[in-house]
Amino acid sequence: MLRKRLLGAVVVRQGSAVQSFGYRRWLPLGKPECLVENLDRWGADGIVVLAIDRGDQGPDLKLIERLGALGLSTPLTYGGGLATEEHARAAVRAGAERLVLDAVLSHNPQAVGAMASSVGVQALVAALPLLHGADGEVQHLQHLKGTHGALATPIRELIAGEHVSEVLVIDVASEGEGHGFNPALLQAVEAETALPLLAFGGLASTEQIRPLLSRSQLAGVVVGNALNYREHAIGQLKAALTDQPLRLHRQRRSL
Amino acid sequence: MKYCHRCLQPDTRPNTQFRVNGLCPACHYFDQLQEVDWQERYEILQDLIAQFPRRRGQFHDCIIGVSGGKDSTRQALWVRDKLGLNPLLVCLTYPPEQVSERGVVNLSNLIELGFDVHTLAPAPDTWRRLMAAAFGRFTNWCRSTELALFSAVPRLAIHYEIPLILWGENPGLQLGDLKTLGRTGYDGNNLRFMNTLSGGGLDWMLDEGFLEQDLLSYRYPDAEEFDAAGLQIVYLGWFLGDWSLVNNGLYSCASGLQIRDDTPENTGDLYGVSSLDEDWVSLNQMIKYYKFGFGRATDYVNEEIRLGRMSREEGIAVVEQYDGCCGPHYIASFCEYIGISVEQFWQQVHANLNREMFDLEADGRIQRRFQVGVGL
Amino acid sequence: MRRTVAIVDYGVGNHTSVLRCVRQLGFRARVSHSAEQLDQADVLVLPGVGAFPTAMQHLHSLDLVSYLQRAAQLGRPLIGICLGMQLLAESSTELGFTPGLGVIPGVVEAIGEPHWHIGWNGLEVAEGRPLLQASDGDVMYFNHSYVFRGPEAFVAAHSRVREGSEPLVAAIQRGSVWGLQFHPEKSQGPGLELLERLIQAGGGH
Amino acid sequence: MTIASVQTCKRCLYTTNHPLGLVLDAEGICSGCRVHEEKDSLDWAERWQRLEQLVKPYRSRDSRNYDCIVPVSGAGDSFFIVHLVKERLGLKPLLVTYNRYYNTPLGIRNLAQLRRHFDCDILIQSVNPLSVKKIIRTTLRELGSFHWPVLAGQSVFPVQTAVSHKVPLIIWGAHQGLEQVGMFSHLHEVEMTRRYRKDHDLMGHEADDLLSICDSLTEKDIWQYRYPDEHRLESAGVRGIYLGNYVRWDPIAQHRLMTKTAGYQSSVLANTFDVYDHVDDPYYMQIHDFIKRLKHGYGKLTDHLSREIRHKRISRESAIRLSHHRPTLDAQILRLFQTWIGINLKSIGWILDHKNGAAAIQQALGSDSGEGSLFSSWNTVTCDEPLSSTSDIFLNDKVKTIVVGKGYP
Repeated sequence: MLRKRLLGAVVVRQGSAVQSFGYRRWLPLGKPECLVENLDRWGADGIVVLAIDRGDQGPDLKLIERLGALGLSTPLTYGGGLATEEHARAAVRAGAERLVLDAVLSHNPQAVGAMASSVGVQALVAALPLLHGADGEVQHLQHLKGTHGALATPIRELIAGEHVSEVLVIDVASEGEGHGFNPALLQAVEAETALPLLAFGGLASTEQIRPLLSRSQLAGVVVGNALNYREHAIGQLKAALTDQPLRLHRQRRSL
Repeated sequence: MKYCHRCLQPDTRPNTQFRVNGLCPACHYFDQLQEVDWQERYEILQDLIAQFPRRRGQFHDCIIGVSGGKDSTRQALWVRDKLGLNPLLVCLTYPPEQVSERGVVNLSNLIELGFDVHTLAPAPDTWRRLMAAAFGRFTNWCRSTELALFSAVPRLAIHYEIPLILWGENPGLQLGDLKTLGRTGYDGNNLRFMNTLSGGGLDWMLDEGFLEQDLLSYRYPDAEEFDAAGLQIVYLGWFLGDWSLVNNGLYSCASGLQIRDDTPENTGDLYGVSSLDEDWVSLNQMIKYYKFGFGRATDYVNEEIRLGRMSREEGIAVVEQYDGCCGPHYIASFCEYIGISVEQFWQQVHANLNREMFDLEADGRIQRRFQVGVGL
Repeated sequence: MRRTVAIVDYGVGNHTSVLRCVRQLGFRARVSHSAEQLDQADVLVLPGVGAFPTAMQHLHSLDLVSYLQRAAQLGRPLIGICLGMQLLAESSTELGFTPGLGVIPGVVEAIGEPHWHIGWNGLEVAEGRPLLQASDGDVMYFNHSYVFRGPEAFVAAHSRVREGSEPLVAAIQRGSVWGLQFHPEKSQGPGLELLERLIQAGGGH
Repeated sequence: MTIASVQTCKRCLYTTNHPLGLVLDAEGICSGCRVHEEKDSLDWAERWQRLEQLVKPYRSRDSRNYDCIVPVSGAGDSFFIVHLVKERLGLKPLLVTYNRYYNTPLGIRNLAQLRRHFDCDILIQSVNPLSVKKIIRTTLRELGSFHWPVLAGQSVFPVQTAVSHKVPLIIWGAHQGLEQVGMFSHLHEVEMTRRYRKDHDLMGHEADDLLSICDSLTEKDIWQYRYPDEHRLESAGVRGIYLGNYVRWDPIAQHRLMTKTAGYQSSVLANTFDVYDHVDDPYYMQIHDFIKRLKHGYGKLTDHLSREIRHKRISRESAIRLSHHRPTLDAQILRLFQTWIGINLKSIGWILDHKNGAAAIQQALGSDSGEGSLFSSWNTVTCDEPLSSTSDIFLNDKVKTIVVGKGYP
């Protein structure tokens, strides 16, 4: 049986790992390599590195290479600045297993197909930063433009047609605050696609994570800031979620 | 009171028993040593050590309890450089008020010789109050501190999972508890059954109102903990043919050991090479003398007589001169430390004076009634 | 003598993680596509990322197809990982029909429902696969939407998306040739242990 | 990597080049200053109660063990930490100290006083100096730092002791990432992590990262600096908490209190006005910090000034003036270090410069800039009471520093 995943997020800004609060406020954390290596040692089910200030600079290949050189034994997903097929190929060659696509979904949706033929659809994850509008409507935030509105048709087609393999649903309003993830956002995406979903934003405690895991379409949760406050934060969360279909970490035993 | 026919050991040492030929156990043991095949013993030790391989991730082979003094410096170097082991040295050290400057310099020297050293120092005020209580109860301030000294090494051995403990000479012999004599001359495991250490060791302190959690540094591991950790205490003295007070001093001084400046008139320490890390030992040796009729000079002299470096007659003169010596400045500083007056100190010592061996004059002077080397 | 592992480099994807992993396990490792270098290795590892047709195209252009086929015939230990496992099959229908290396009988097809097998899943090891037995029940990392289908005789382990759902082939074996659908190098402790055993046994049995 | 131009906080003296990382907000105020603002808005009485609740389950139930581990030295915040732990929380601590070998007589004296005043057991680790010197040769060459063993030892020996002694709670003072650059809010209640240690304390290099086939440094030299095995750490439930999350942390005020009530002693130091931090280490301000300032243009002085600006004891303008102080080196201390490590100064300078592609350090070490501390001016530019030395034994021994000492009287 496929296990639900507890993934660790590392948000990178100006080359350094930061705690991020609602994409507006940041606190410095350190070297992304150190955070990533740590999540690997802790036995996260996956590591998601999001370089949030790449804009049109393309992916941070140097960063991915440094992370790749760590010899991780945990799947590494990278997001940030991925706009073209060439970017995707270079990022995978540098060491990312999977790629998170964000701005390109809106700006250049046809590039997604070219990326898929190059690195495989299974490597592509669509990121949807969502807001819960005042009128109850779920809105899609476009960072580069700084605007938000309804989910555009090309994006809806991409996820409905499964031109990516998973959707990372981001609760923008809750991001970094640790007050929990708004399940209405998942509901809205579930109505659009049958793809497995990942939830990111506002998750800090097992009480917040448990109800999400019971949703059948949810493949995993992504935790960011809250992993930096305690030793073995992943293990501690998992230890309190033994009632859930999670994988338990085990270190290598020697032959 | 009888003296050994060869040396100047009286039979007043607690738990001693002279041989029928009139020799003390130490002289008897010395005679036996002349027949020992030291190469064989060295091989026994190597076989023994081979039974204690390192745990994974651990680079220490054994623990040696050290003070930084003559015995520990010699042992540490021999174990590392001759046996080729990597020992962890464990030092239970005195509080700032008691430890001597010389003691810390010697410990520094040991560290700078290239050893890993873990130093454990019990809480100073608790230490002081325990010492005062021990002096009040037993007229022996060491009663609390020696518990800490003996406990530190096995306790850390358990914590660090290093089961092999190398010790110098058999303290069971010193402490005179026959129960501590092991299966062989080198086995020190019976220490765990010694009543003054494990089990009831802390009882009198608890009686005095100390809390158990304040006595963690004094608690000897109980037999179950000791066995669960598979500890093995080995006395190195049994393997070293020239083990002696003076010889250890010679080895260690050549490796940087600093010895006493004060004279034997003040310390009773003939060559100034023992118990270097503190100075109130002189006062305890003096009290021992008043209780049993022999002091630290006797220990030195006995060794020298056995080794043929001194005649019995020369020895008698030395013992008469120095046994029981203790400079008044040590007594004063001790009294100040434990918070009593010098008068109170002497009152207590006088009350514990062995009246068969000594007369207490009206002016407070203590007169020896026995003749050194002859007896009463 | 430490075993030497050659990671077959056919110009697709990143080999650092497999390389680091093999070295971390204490083996000698190199990355190469030259026959001379590959010849010197005790064990060949065929990794894989991306789509089947592109991968085959690269193997052809580097003259590695016949090399790998011959290596398999000679009984040299060969371990295919993820897409590298699928390449061992006779063909795939990913993005159209493409012939594979044909080293192990079977074809690669879309999984069906659900479309994706992404994440961590337990292994059900088949009878008579002693090298894999210790990994029975271990949880490994998968990421694929195409799957191997072929004779049971070559299937070494299965996984199921849901309790009681149709089994998906997770590992195949024919002699000293092994295919692992999951990523042992990305599966932390259990994955590394399995890879260590396979390399140590030199493909073996 | 995105290279952003270096910016300075509008309130303190930190720049975005700070080695711990620093973020400026839209108003140009840095993350450190923002987090510092919490010190005046949080309900500290309530936070203290949280701490009391937090430590409750760690009290030894059978009195057969210590309640917690407290890492201490002969300087820093040790006195105040032990005061809080022992006298205010009523816990029974085991103090632990990593012997850095660069010990001043004053540091030894303060540590002795700490033990006596608070009546605590202490465990001191001395790693054999032969290995320590080997490690320094490697880190000097590879990282441009001779301070690595100190940083590594003092951050790991308490953790090893927690595991070996089965005392899972370690109590630290303030979290430097929080205090300096606002890495965390006090409300995050950040705890000790191996990640932070490696990332910041160890400059990204753990013990095993120092080993290389090409170097003569071996496992036997570095193993005592290894973090405990994950499994042992997790099963022992080891947890390191920071008092700064529960107490309004103000080092100057705390040191003044401890000087008054517990006999802590201070000393005028080179290159900073602070008379409390680093009085136990002859080389910290004189060599380590000196090199840091030449390399990064940043050092303890910037830390101290920024801290005091935030505590409103000095104006930003005065602080900027003081920050122009040119760091000085004491020739005697340099000779001491050179003798201990066995590398001459010219060689040390060349190694460091080669690492940095400059000739600044070689030159600076060569020019005996003598003594001099211009921080008499501190007392005239602040709105605060003067800072002064209460001891003159910082380095009274003219020939060598102390490995272990008596420290009393």
